[in-house]
This record gives sequence, C-alpha cells and structure tokens, in this order.
Amino acid sequence: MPVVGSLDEALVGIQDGCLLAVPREVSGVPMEATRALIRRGIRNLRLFALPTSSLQADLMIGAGCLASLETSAVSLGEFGPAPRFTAAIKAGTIHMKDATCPALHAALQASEKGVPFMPLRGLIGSDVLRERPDWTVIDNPLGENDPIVLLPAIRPDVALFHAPTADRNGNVWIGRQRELATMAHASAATVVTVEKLHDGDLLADPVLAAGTLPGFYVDAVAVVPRGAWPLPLPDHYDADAAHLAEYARLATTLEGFAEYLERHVYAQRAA
Amino acid sequence: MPVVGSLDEALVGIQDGCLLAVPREVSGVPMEATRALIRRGIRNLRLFALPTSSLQADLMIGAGCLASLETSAVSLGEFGPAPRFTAAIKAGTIHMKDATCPALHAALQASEKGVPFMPLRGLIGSDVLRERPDWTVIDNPLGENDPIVLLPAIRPDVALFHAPTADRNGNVWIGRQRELATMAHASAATVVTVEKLHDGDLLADPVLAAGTLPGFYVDAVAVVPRGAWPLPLPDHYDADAAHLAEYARLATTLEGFAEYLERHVYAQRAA
Amino acid sequence: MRSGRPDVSTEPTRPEELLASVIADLIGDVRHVAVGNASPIPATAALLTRERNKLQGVPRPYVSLLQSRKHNFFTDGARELFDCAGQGRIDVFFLSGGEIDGQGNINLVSIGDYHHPTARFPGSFGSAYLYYVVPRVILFRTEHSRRTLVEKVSFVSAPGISEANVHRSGGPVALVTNRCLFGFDAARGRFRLQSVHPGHTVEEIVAETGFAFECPDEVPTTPAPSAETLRVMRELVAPELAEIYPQFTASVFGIGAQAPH
Amino acid sequence: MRSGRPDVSTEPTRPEELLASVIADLIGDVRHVAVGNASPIPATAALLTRERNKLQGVPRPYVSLLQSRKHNFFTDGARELFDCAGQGRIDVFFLSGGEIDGQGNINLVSIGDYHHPTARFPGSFGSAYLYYVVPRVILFRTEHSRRTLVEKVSFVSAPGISEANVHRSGGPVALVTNRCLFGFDAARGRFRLQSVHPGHTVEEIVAETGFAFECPDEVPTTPAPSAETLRVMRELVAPELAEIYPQFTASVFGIGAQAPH
Repeated sequence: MPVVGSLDEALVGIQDGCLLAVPREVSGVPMEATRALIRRGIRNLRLFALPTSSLQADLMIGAGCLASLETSAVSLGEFGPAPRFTAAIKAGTIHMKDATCPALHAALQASEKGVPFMPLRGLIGSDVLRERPDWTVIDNPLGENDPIVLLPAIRPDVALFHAPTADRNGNVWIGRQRELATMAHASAATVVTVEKLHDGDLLADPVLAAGTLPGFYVDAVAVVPRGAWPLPLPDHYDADAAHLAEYARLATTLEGFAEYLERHVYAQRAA
Repeated sequence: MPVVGSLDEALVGIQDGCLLAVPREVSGVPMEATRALIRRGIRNLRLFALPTSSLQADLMIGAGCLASLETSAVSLGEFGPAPRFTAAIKAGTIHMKDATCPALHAALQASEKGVPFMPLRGLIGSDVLRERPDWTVIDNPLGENDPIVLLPAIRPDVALFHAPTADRNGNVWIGRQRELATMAHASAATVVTVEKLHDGDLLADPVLAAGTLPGFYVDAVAVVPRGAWPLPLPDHYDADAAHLAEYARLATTLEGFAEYLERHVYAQRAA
Repeated sequence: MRSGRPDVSTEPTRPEELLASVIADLIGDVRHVAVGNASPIPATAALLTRERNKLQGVPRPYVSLLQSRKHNFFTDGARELFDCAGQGRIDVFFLSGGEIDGQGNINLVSIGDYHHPTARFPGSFGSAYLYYVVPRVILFRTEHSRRTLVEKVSFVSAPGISEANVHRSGGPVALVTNRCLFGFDAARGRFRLQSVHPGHTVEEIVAETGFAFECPDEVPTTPAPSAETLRVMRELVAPELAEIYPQFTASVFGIGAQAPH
Repeated sequence: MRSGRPDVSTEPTRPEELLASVIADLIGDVRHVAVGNASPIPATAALLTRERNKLQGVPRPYVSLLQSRKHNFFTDGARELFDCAGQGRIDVFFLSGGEIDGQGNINLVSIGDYHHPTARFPGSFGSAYLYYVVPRVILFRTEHSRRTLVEKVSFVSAPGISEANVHRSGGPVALVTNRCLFGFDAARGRFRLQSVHPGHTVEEIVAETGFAFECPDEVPTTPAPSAETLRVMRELVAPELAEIYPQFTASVFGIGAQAPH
C-alpha cells in the first residue's frame, strides 16, 4: 500500500544519481517537489522528461542537480529559450541525450510491456539517431530491405508527477494524461503529489476509475496544493505567466538565476 | 464525422470476408449487431476476438458466418464449452488461429503505433507458437543468445463493439475498457453500438473525456438499447444467465441450435 | 449477508475449503495475486490470504479477481494484467489444464492431432505468456486422474520448463488436486509429492497419476485448515465471493443467492 | 468577445493574415490537421480551413491544437498524436527549424559541432518521426534570411527526403516564409519558388536565401486573402484562438485579453 504523507517523506526514495522520469508541461509537472529536491541538494540525477520539459529541467540544471538529461526539447515556450539548459549544453556541463517525442513514449512502453525493445518508424537519416549509440537499426525481420530502429526499454528508478487528486488507497486520478500511467507502469517506483485527497475510493465509481492509476503502482503520495505552480495543472489552473516571465529574465544570468533560487526555492525552506 | 444512425446503416461497412475485430465478454460484446449480421447472411468473416470470445463466436460459427477465427479461447464460462466452436474445430470447418491473450493485444498495439511488429516474451517452446507460421522468432538484436517472438501488426478492416454511450460527434465513452481504444486505433474503420446517446460533448468534461474514444476514430454509431444482451454490459447490466443456460443446452445439437437461431435471431427480423 | 445460517465455524471442513487453505499457504507473503476466470477455489484462497493478513495488520496482497468488477483494480483495459505481469508486478497466478504432464506442461487446447483433434478445450488464454513471467504459478486441477495428469500432453499451451537461454522469470511452483499437493522442482523439471489430503493414500495417488513423480518415503497428510482459517473463509471471504461465484458460494458456503450484485 | 472594436473586415490585411491564408490553401481538403505548440499562424490557418468548410457544409477537417484543451481531441495521453500519425490519420502537420536547408532538412537542435555547439535550440520535438509519416508537412519560418535558410543544416533533426527503401509516407510539401512560398519537389529533393508575397521581389528572395532553389521565369505574387477569408479569420477564428495565443490575437486581431480562459 502506498504511503500518504508529507512531501519530504514522499521524496525519500528519490536519491542522488537515480533515473527520474517526469512529464511535460501540460501533464502535471511536480514543481513543488522539484523545489524540495533542490533544497535537499540532490545531485547527479539522470532526468528523463517525457517527452519535453520547460522550467523544471532548466531549474534543476541551473541548480546543479543533473548529470544527464534525456528529452526531446527544453524551452520556456512563449517566454523564450531555457537559459540554464542552453548555457549547460554550450558549456558541456550535462550529458544531453537528444531524442524525439515518440521514441521516448515507445521506450517506456517497451518497459511497460516487459520487452527489451520497441521498434519505431522515422529517425533513419536523422542526426538524432546518429547521436544515439543506444538506438539500433536492424533490417525488419518480417520485411525485406526495410531498415527500422529498435529502442531499448527504459526503466526509470522513479516516476514523479503532480495530479489533481488521489485517494487514501493511493489510487491517483490522472484523466487524459495517460502517459503518466505508462510512466508509472514502466518505472520501479512512483511518487505523486496531488492538489487534494479524494474522499472515498476512486476505483469504486466507473467514471472516475476510467481516469485512475491504480494504487498498486504508487509508492508514495503527498498532498501539495498548487504543486505544479508556476506551471499549469490543466483543467485546474493556468501557468503563472508573470512569474515565468520573471524567471526567463532572471535566469539569463548566473546572478539572476541565483537570485531566483534564493527567492523562490531556498526561501521556502521552512515550508 | 461519424454517422449516427440505424443499426443496419451502421453495419453497411461490414462486408463478407472482412477482418472483424470484437472484444471479450466483459468489454461490451455487440450481440444485437451480431444477430443483425447473421440475419443479413454475412459470410466468410475472419473474426478476431480480443482476446477471447464466448456466445458471439459460437453463434457466428454455428450460423456459418466465419471463415476463420483468431482468438485465445472460446467458452461459455460457467455454462460450459462452446458447442458450435468445439464441433467446428473437430470437423475442421473453420480455420482456427490459436493465440494467447497478450499476443493479440500486442499485435493490435503494433498497428496502433504504425510499426510492422511487436516483440513479446513467453511463447517459446509452446505449441501455440509452433502452429503460428506468421509469428517469427529472432535473436534479440540488443541481447545475446536471447530468442524472442515478433508478432506482425494486425490491422482489422472493422472494429465492432458495444458501449454505454456516445455523443452526436461520435465520441464514445468506453471507460476502463481501454483495449477498445486500441482496437479502434488499430482498425481501418470502427462501428459502435451504444445503449443511449449522450446529450452534449463527452470531450467537454475532463472526467468523462478520460474514458472517451474520440470521434475521429469512429465511422458509425447506432443506438441499440441492451445491445450486449444476453451478455453483460459491465456497470450497466448482468449476463442473462437463464438465457445463456438455454443456449448452452440447445446448441449442443444442430437441431437445437437451429431452433435457437430461429427463435432468438431470425424471429427478430422485423425489429 | 449471513442470512440466518447456523454458526458456520463449527461445520466440518468441505473439500473446497481444504484446497483453498492449501493454496493460501502456497501463496506466501506477496504483493499481488491475480486470479483468472472460472477459478472459485483459487479466488477463495487469494481472498483468504488477504483477509488473514489484514487481521494481522499486514496490508497485502492486492487480490485482482479478473472476473469481478469490485475486486478488479485494472484500469488500462484487458491488456493491463499481462503488462503488469511482464513488469514483474504479479507474484502469483493460477493455471489449470485439460491435461497436465509430469514436466509441468499444460494443455488448454486439444487432445490428439492439433489439426484433427478428438477433443477440443477453450484455448490457451494467457497461459503461453503468464506461465513464463509470473514467479509463482500454482497449478490447480480438481480432477486427479490418468486422463488429466498425463505423461505427455497432446498440445503444449505453455511448457513447465524452458531452455536456459529463454527469458523466464516465472513458472509452476506446485500442483494442487483433489487428492494431493505436488511441489514442482524446476531444476529437475518434475513434480514431488508433498502431502496427501485426508482420506487419500500414496498408493491411490500413484495409481491415479499418469506421470512419474518424486515420492519421498514419508509423505505427510495435508493439514486441515485451522478453526480460524475456516472462520475467515466462511465469514469474511464467502460473502465477497458471492458477487462472481454465486453458485459456488451457495453450494460450498450456503450463501450467494442473497449476495448483493 | 469582440469588445467594441471597429468593423474588422475593412481593416488592411496584416502579414500574419496573409501567411495564414496561404497556409490554409496549402492544407487542402483533408480529415485531420494537427498543430504543435507555439504555432499561432498555422493554428489560425487550420481553424480558417475548418470554419470556411463549415460555412459550406463540409464537416472537416478535425483540427487538433496540441497546446489547447478545448481544441485537443486526444484522450490517450501525449503519445496519441504520434500513434495517430503512425496510423496515417494525421494529414497535415507544421514544422519549423532554427535552420532549414535546400533539401528540406530541418535543424531544431544546434549550430556548429553537436558536442560543442555555438548555438542551441530547444530540440527536435516529434519532428524526427512526424516528418516521415504525415503526408503533408508544411514548413513554416517567418524569418527568411541566410541565417535560417541555409545550404546545409548543422544538425539534421529530420531529413527532407529519404532513401527509397526507408519507410516514408510523409514529408514536406511547402515552405512558407515572411517573403514567399516555396513548393517542395520530393522527387528532386529541392524547393521551387511558387509565389512572392506582396511587397517582396524575386531578387530579394534570391539574395536572402542561403540555398539554391528552382526559380521559374514567371513567379506570381501571392494572392491576398479574400474579404470573406479575412472576415472568417477575424470574426470566427480569432476568438477561438485567444484561449491559447492571447498575445498573438491581441496584437494581430486586437482581441485576446478579454477572451475566456
């Protein structure tokens, strides 16, 4: 049975060096959990962002938490490039594994299905493939002169995301964000922050059950209201545009980024 | 946009000889549609039952509708063996493609993902594999001396199932029966019968949307109350045990089966 | 829900209760037990395991009864059981066979030549996958005879053992019949008689079994379920089971018709 | 939602409106158009196509704006767009590039050596897949310069053309810039100047383009959107768009701040 407790308790299983899977901006980014990990001084994380990232990856890179990053894009969207990501790539301070969105989904699905690889079309002739020695091209055994890419299964140590609600059995309502289910299925452990607890059993109502990740995939749940802030939690709250614009402005310099960290991450230490 | 109309209209796209995908007993078996197809005298269907079947396959076999059947088991459950299935196999009158449940799911997922095959563990050393010349064993290209089965993608001509409700845009609420989504994704066309129409847009409410198959996968919808009878529609009605017991009794003989057909299939011709 | 029955815990042990108790002991301390369709005795055993643990404050295992709505925690469609097993998250599953042979091969398909069979069973279901990936598969067959327990099955729905290079994280651990309990020795690929149910004998087992098996000099009698186990089964498990096995719970436990749906 | 603006259909055509109109004509009569993030002009074009069809009683295309909640019909998670495209169900998609070269290769990753880049872009997103499987990919880049339209990209996020034996059911059909419209000739693997936007010249296009392209003797001027097209865009499309592109709709159409979220 999953533990429903404090944020710090929930994050205990996320240790230095682990392979951590997180979702894209519109699927429930666990920003308060991210700030808590930065405050804890986590190091050498291998971040797997499904399939893209924004503030979360940039913040963790700037705070020195990441050894490597596997994703398909990092950007602040309408607020411009991700400054710490861009700087780190140019300085060579993190190991970047550039990917393309469906490859990351497929690699997790391989793990979800307990198979060693998943085939994927596309990719052949792209430099994305050229730079991925772990991706293999074979001749389709069921075809003829038909090259196809095989992606090895990815099994994250921990999947971490933010969702609208969970019940006391650890069942988590994820709605249409079904890649969160695949992420949990594929990962050795799953940690979830939620806006609030649901009274009763999410699986007891067929309508709610349809959007629910069962508790037996979930190791820990913490209630963290506005836990995606300043990113959006779709159908619940929008992005905090003013805050993101401030981040984009500050993070362009090291001093500004340090100021942002101090003000919006470390100053919450007591929380 | 899908057509929302009569059952006969909805079934127009299901023609003799087509590869027809249908779900297992607890996922919404389109029994009234099945009876309509039998009344229409459909022939040479290649039925793909995901991953098992019960009354539906037995009835269609007995009525002479099937050229072949691909599934993992056919049985009437607590009412005993499926008599027409058993007789047809022993007489060699249909081409049986014995499978195992996860192989059928995986083969549809290959089609869903637009890849030519899906790997699957298990199977090696079983006679299920021996009798499937279309399934290939390769040495895992990412491993060493590690045989693994590749299943070719299956793309049904039509997916046909029964669901609780659909809206006028052809969005269909499938709830937890997510294999129905995969079946629709993987098939060239999808035809759905539903208990009733939903007023409004199923996609407009995030809670309902989480259990909804979007209308752009759906070609036709017909409203058929109790369309799964005498099989169950979970969360809506139970199986009609008395009727199934009667079927199991009658279908053990050709005469009894003919009597059943006359009484419960052809007598509804006017309906 | 008990509908005025007499005090159930003093009634004699039914054969089904003995088997459920044997199976519950085989399940062990695990996280997730899944039970397929048409398996009332394994379902009883799984729920018994859960309820006994619950009484001791142990919040496991999850029990997924695939035929149930209430006891089915899967929300990703019919494939989730198999994906979940492939992830290593299903610890115990139950399989049976029209035939089971001495190497643990099971046959759910047909007797005789596959293309011209003399008997046909429903089909292999998920066995050709789950038998390979579920660590503890408990074989279960109430008809213990030379017809069902054979030297070599006609059709291998799923093999009991595999070559060393075949990916295999699971397989059979035991075979429970109406007469006895066999353990399975995966290294040697054969069964070992572990205990004989009350009222049966080793000689009878040998006579009624179509395959050779390892038979120790001393074979214990299968222990009867404790009064507490009987009480848990009858008072806590049976009402839960009535949703999906009304006929079984009516005949074994005397309830079911009154059970809520 | 029109918040007291003047009669919009008489205002002069904005450059963004011209481009949206050009793209709408490229979309053609299809079933499903998907638009990725940060693409307000393609989104305008896709909705324009749908609204113009709707006025003529044609109930297509589906328009999926991936950044929107309201205009996003996917319910199977973030992978569904890609699966859907792999099934051949996405007819039109839009891609851009930090660099685009004369063979239709796009670069969304970096400039210079990949391991020691002088500039870094966000990344390839889904391009290394969608470019291969969406039949009509419309390339779109508002900055038409020798910096963006280059002879050879530094990094191929996705190639414009592939070897004959590479599975490829899709690829580029056109490149729309702030100066002109190029068609793409997949057989020859090169662009062809198709029309020059009002106020621009062929000489300017040649001077500002880093790659060689086919240039007919007579190059027409890109036709301005009709009054009806402008009306549909301003009255029907702009309010729909304000949900996800408030800044864009405010600056181009003068609405957005008042739009409902």
